[in-house]
Amino acid sequence: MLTVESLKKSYDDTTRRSSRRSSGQGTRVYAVGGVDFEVHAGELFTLLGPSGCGKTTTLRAVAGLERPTEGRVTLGGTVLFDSAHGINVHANRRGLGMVFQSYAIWPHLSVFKNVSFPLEVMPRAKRPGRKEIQERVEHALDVTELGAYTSRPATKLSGGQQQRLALARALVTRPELMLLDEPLSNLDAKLRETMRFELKRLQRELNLTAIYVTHDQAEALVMSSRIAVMNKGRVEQIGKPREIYTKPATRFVAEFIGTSNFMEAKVVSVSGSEVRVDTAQGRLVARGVEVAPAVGATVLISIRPECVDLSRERRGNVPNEWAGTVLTRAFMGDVVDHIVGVGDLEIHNRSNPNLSIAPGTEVHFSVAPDKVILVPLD
Amino acid sequence: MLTVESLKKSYDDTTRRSSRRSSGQGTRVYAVGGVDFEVHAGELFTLLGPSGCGKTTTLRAVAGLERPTEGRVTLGGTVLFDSAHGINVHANRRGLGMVFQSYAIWPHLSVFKNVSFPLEVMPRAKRPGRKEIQERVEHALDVTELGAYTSRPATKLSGGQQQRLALARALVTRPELMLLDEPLSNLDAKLRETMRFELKRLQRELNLTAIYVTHDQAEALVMSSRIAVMNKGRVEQIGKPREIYTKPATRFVAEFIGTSNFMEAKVVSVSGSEVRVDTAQGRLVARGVEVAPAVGATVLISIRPECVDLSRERRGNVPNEWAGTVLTRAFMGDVVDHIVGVGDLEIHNRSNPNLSIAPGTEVHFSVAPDKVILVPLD
Amino acid sequence: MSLTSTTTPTRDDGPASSPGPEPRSRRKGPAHRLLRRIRRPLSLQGLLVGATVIVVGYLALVPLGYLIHDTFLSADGSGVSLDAFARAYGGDAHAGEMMLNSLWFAIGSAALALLLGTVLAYVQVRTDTPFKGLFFAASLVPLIVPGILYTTSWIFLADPTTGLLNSLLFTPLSGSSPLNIYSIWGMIWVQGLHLAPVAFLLMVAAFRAMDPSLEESAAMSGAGRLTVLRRITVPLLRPAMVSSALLMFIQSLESFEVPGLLGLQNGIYVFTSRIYFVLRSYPIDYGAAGAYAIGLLVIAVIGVLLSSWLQRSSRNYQTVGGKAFRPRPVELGRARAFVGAGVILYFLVTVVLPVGVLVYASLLKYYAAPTGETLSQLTLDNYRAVLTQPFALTALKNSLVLGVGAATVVMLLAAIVAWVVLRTKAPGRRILDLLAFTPIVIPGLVLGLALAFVYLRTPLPIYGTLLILLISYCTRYLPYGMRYASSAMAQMSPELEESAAVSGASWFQTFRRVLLPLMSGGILAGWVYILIVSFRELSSTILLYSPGKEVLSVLIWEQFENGQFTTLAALGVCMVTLLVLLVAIAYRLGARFGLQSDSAN
Amino acid sequence: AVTTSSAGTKANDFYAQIAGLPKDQQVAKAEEVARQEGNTLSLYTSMTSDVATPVTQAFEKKYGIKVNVFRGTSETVLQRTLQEVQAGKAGADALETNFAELMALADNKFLADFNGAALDKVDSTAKFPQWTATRLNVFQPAWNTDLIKPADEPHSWEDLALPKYKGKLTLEISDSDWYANVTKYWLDQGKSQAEVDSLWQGIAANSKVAKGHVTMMQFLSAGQSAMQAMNYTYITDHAIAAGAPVTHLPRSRVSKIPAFPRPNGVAMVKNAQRPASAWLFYHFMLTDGQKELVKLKLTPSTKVPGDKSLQGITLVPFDVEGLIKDAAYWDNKYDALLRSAGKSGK
Ligand SMILES: Nc1ncnc2c1ncn2[C@@H]1O[C@H](COP(=O)(O)OP(=O)(O)OP(=O)(O)O)[C@@H](O)[C@H]1O
Ligand SMILES: Nc1ncnc2c1ncn2[C@@H]1O[C@H](COP(=O)(O)OP(=O)(O)OP(=O)(O)O)[C@@H](O)[C@H]1O
Ligand SMILES: [Mg+2]
Ligand SMILES: [Mg+2]
Repeated sequence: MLTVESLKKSYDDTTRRSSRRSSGQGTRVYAVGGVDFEVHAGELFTLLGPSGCGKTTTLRAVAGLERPTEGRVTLGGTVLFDSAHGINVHANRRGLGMVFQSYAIWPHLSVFKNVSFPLEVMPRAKRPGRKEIQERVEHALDVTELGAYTSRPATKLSGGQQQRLALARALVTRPELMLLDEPLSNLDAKLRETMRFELKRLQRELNLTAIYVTHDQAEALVMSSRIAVMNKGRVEQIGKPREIYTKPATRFVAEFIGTSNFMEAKVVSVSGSEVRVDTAQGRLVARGVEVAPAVGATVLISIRPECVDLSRERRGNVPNEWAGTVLTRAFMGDVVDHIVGVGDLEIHNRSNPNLSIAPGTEVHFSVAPDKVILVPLD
Repeated sequence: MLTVESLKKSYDDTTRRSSRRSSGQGTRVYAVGGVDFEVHAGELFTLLGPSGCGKTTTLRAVAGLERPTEGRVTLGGTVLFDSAHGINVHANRRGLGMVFQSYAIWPHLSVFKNVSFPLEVMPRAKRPGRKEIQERVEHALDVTELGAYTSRPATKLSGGQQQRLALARALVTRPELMLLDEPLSNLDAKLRETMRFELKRLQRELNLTAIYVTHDQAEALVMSSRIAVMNKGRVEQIGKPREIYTKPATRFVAEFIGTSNFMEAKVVSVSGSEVRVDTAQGRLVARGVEVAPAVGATVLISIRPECVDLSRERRGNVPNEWAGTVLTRAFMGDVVDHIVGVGDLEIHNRSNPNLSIAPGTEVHFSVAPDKVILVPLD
Repeated sequence: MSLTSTTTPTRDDGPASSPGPEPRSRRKGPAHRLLRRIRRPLSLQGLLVGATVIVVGYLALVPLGYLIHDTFLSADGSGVSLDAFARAYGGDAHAGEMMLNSLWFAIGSAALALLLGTVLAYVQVRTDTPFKGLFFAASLVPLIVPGILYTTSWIFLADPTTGLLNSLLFTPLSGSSPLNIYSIWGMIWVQGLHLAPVAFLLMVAAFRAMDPSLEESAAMSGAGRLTVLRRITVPLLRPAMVSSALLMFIQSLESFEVPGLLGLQNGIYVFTSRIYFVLRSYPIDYGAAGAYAIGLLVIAVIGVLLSSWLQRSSRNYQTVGGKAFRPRPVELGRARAFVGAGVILYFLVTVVLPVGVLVYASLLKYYAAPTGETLSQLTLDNYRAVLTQPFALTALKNSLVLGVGAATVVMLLAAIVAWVVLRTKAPGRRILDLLAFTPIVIPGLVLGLALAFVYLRTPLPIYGTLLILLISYCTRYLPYGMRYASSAMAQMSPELEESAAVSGASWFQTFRRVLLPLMSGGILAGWVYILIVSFRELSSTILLYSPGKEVLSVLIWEQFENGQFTTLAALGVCMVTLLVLLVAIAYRLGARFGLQSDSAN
Repeated sequence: AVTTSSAGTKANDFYAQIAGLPKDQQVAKAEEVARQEGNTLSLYTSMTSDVATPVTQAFEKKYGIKVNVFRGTSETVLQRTLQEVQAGKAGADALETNFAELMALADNKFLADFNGAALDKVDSTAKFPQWTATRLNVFQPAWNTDLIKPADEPHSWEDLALPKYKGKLTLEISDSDWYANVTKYWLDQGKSQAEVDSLWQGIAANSKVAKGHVTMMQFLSAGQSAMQAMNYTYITDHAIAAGAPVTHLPRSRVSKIPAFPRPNGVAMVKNAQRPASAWLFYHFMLTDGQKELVKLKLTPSTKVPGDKSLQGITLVPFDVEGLIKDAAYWDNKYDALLRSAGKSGK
């Protein structure tokens, strides 16, 4: 549905002469430095990446709010932007909905008016009647739990309420493609879950497509059809949540998504999809490796904390079993984290709170061979 | 160190005549409706609550930015505000640091200048020298990973970078008491963890005290010394994280913090701290109940998803074992969630991803009796 | 209204307005509270704000008091009477008609000026239009050219029979001469163009201080450019628009230059023609003059109340929030060429044409339509005459000192008063706002008389010095400064000040380092405006200046009295050059601090 | 520019003293006292700098007295003097301005009597209590020679009402003093009030209204308008000197249109700080000053050899008293007339 091709954006010359297509200048710093992705209809496509990596810039370029330095953006067959042909469809003709990271609530309008605006400015032919507007706005406000504030000035809302207002405004027109820039960042877990649920529901019901920016990885993993992990203005990996999580393509992705225990290791033997490696702390077996490395190569081993199976006693009959000492323990509500020292190495473990081991205790832990992930060393 | 006593704030008449101490007017709506808490030196005290519950208002009242309708705020022996005596110390004399929910970055200053401002406006006697200012600002920027943007105009930062700038500005003076209003909401998990760590470190090193507002419960549970759970302008419970999580004082707290499975039940028998109850779906045993209810009373049972011990086979030898069917499964990275149907009841389970059961499967689950929590029905 | 209520804005009724040292203990007792009450105003903030309020109150009250005294005092000097109103408004069969003409003229010009100024400002700040530099200067020139010269230029251009536009352009093209400057439309056109810079300056500042994401979010909602403008941009800038409309409306009501030169020809009399006569005759009927001024005052007060009502009725115009933004120009895309052409056209019509006429006239011995003969006789004599005027240098220096001085003083006062009005809950702050607006209705001559009256009777060495002119200019331009400052402040979210306060900044530091720079757009605009208009203030100057302390406006007046119209044109050209230069420098310097300006160099 | 009231009484003492002296000793005495006063003079005048500067320079040269000049409109000269004198701080020693303002000051008893020998040469019509005319602004029609053919030149005020001037004439908005004089002149000529009114109606019907004599002259020079019912001859002369195709004299160089000379005069301020210098200036303006005015192509109030400003002009008396008494009456009548300008016949 939406195709973004080699999108680049540099803030260097701030559109002063941007209408002249200046290409390839030496020392430009790109906020977005060549991004390609495709979003399919009905998908919830997530952009994930560290602060400042260019997520907002990408969204804004898709929205038509920022003129990319280079690239091409196509929406369902229509070229929205093409630097090579000087095409640039104005934002209001792209038919998108957007939640701004800064909300961009209109301070002079009431809550209701903020949400009804997109309906009121529709072309006469499509514009719903007054009663329908009323209904749709009220529905959008109910969904975002703002029903009680309908006539309040928008500025007299709390931070989270404002954010929900921004969301309601983007939802009310049910646009084909929605651009959501951290739409839930200021909401508490409960509300976020509700909103997430509503978004998913709407998305499925109306077959909406959305590009979603979030910093919340759990959210990204739960909600997304696919995820693009960005770093420094580039896409590092695009894939289904589980893929991204379990088969990170680069060290960056592995590090960025969730926490992970990293170790460098040397490949000792390879047989089919089973690889044996040597780390400084001991030997590990990995199974289900898709691209087998060469024997003797150095690889990066990544083990997720929740794959570290901690127990007080040595079991013996399991592969990859090591011994260590609990260094710290952190209670996090539904999970508990332990850090286990093995030599100089600190292994991060995440367990069910049932298992709570005091620091200082000697422990054993194992890792299932299919949870030992080999990441290409880049 | 900081004491807040029966703090009330109504936005109704916008302090028009607020210098006249008007008390108890009938129909006023209070954004904060009588809040009491005490923050000890060196504590990280968290305000947690749903959007719009009055967290920001409370912080602003402590900061001296909002004139409370009623109440008293004392900081280390000094009365900062007292409606009864018309005392109201101006914000700039309270010696606090604050991160605003909306950042409140000065758009006319560079990144460096934004952070150096609080140092530069110190009274001459205390003001550090130019070189020290330079150092301290750079340090604060390094801590917040903004070192690369020192001389940029603050307007040219991404959303997350602006938020970190707000944090750096609050940190740079190392104030006795810091008020942090969702300071990390726009940061990715990795950065948030780093910032959290830095905050904790600074807090310990300098023995800072902080009031922290967050919507991220995991964050609240990990970081806080104590948590106050707010709802509709009132504090529902104050306690250590584990206390709040495992011994919620009210249904609201139980529902708000983490997810929980709730069931109404009738008390069948009480023996010591062991209570047997009957629910619509079957009998449950609870152990370690502190305040025993009367036999025959109706109570609310709360069971955390991670306390639901799921297995494919019936074990038989464990208490509180029920049977059900997996309805849905959601992968969330380091955990996996199942929803298990028992009659009309949906039991939410959270497990290690090792255990992943396809929807439709018949399963058995049990709950350890000390994980069955009785919440007073209010 | 009492002064005491306005001098204590710092009582602790708003969080931002409670300064001062605080007791560390909680001792009780009224004595203690009293002590605090006293000590608080003694803080720097208290002193500064208190002093400002007193100064502003004083500046406004002196002429107002003088005026009111003369208006309501009965003829025999005893008791109060309303005779003056009867004399002023009654007894003339044409009063109603004149009033209508005046209103029509004022509304028309204010509307035209507002429209032009806003569109120009929008194009200047918010689009990537070409020729921005040119544009900026162009937008200000009509303000800089003295009204009489600007009007005369237009007469030469659009006189129905001999106007150059008619005779050189339209008659050859269409065989008719459609332009008639001597009509209400001509008056509105000239006055509107002449005033447009007032709106332009104000709106440029307002547009700069506007988070573009507010407009972007509207575009994302599917609103077209015009809809965004109409539904979002314009309503958000309402404080600035209402302010400038108010200023221009009242200024048009008062002015007699354009109606005098253009209206009388066709028998279009406005109300000011009566004020004109009242102030020319002897003995001046102060009562009648005052009655007129009070009539204007009523309109002005209604205007101010309306504008503060518009801003108060639970509406919010804060376009600079806590999340930093950068003014981002809209890409015009294909429209860029058209807008560029429009810019050039506007430049041609409002600047090149009239200033061209002026330059042309300044090179002649007497004005005559351009022919081969006149063109061959161009001379620089007029410039020589201007530059060799005996007092030219002194006058220039004095005008500069006064202009810069008045602009600076007024903007500082206005910024502080705007703060009191908008950011505190001080009792009487609305009255203060009104008070600061009253000088706009006081005729210059009356202001001069009031000041002369007061300072002839005070022992301070003020009468006969430049200082009295400074006081007069500060009084006259206070209303303008106030509108510029308060509409700039209305756009600032208080959070930005709050974050400074929490950072430990005292009120003064917050004011100087956060508020002023954030408002710098509006402050600078007001500063430039005052600088420009103070160069041509004559009506109070000519009464109050002293020998040896001439200013430029006196020189201009003399040239005029001498009948040296072409020399006057030369002087006008010099002034335009000088002021354009000054303004350019001011903006260069202004860009160093304050909100980042866009790419308008 | 500030004096004390003791200076005021001193001034009056001096005025009394010098008035009592024989006329031939007055100048010497004044010069002597002026030296004591510091040889300076404060002059408030409505002469513009191109007039005031040469005149005061000549004065400075002659008596070695430095002159500080305040130049303003005649109204501001009046208002400023009034304000200062009322506050007991006379800033001006001498005044040179329009008759109406001087009359107002004289009425308020703010001026001092002058009885010097210089008055001897002055025509009685130019002498007034406490002030004396120094120069005259002469009222004449003016027209553009390109637009008004010699055959169409006006020869009397009455001519202005001729239909051939329809749409060609301009009236100035503040010329009620001219209106008053012409009206009285016509009545004195024996015309009935009705005749006079109908003449004015005719003039008004021919006319457009404008503001400012200088601006009008500019438009006249430019051919923007064809004729002005009245302008001051010195303004026309200025334009002629610049080469503009305008005139106030017919081709015959002799105008039969009665010219009303509106006087500007000189006066001494009663409580002046430097009365002797003021006296000398008064004296000077009626003697050598008159020659300076001639050099400047202005019309002096006395007969000065070489004065060509009145060539071809027939002066008739200007009604000072009537205008002072009935200013408001004439203003209103003239205003009413202007309202009908350009209207009838449409
Ligand atoms: N200026 C205001 N005028 C009127 N009501 C307000 C104003 N600001 C906040 N409120 C209301 O007061 C209540 C508490 O607001 P507050 O900002 O303290 O919430 P919060 O707990 O910080 O919420 P969030 O997590 O969404 O930021 C909310 O219901 C809000 O709508
Ligand atoms: N207006 C601007 N001018 C110059 N640089 C900018 C501007 N806006 C953003 N940048 C820079 O471009 C990069 C990408 O910014 P962007 O806003 O796209 O980040 P982001 O991924 O949305 O980050 P965040 O999660 O913090 O919001 C950042 O390094 C930022 O500093
Ligand atoms: Mg972003
Ligand atoms: Mg909040």
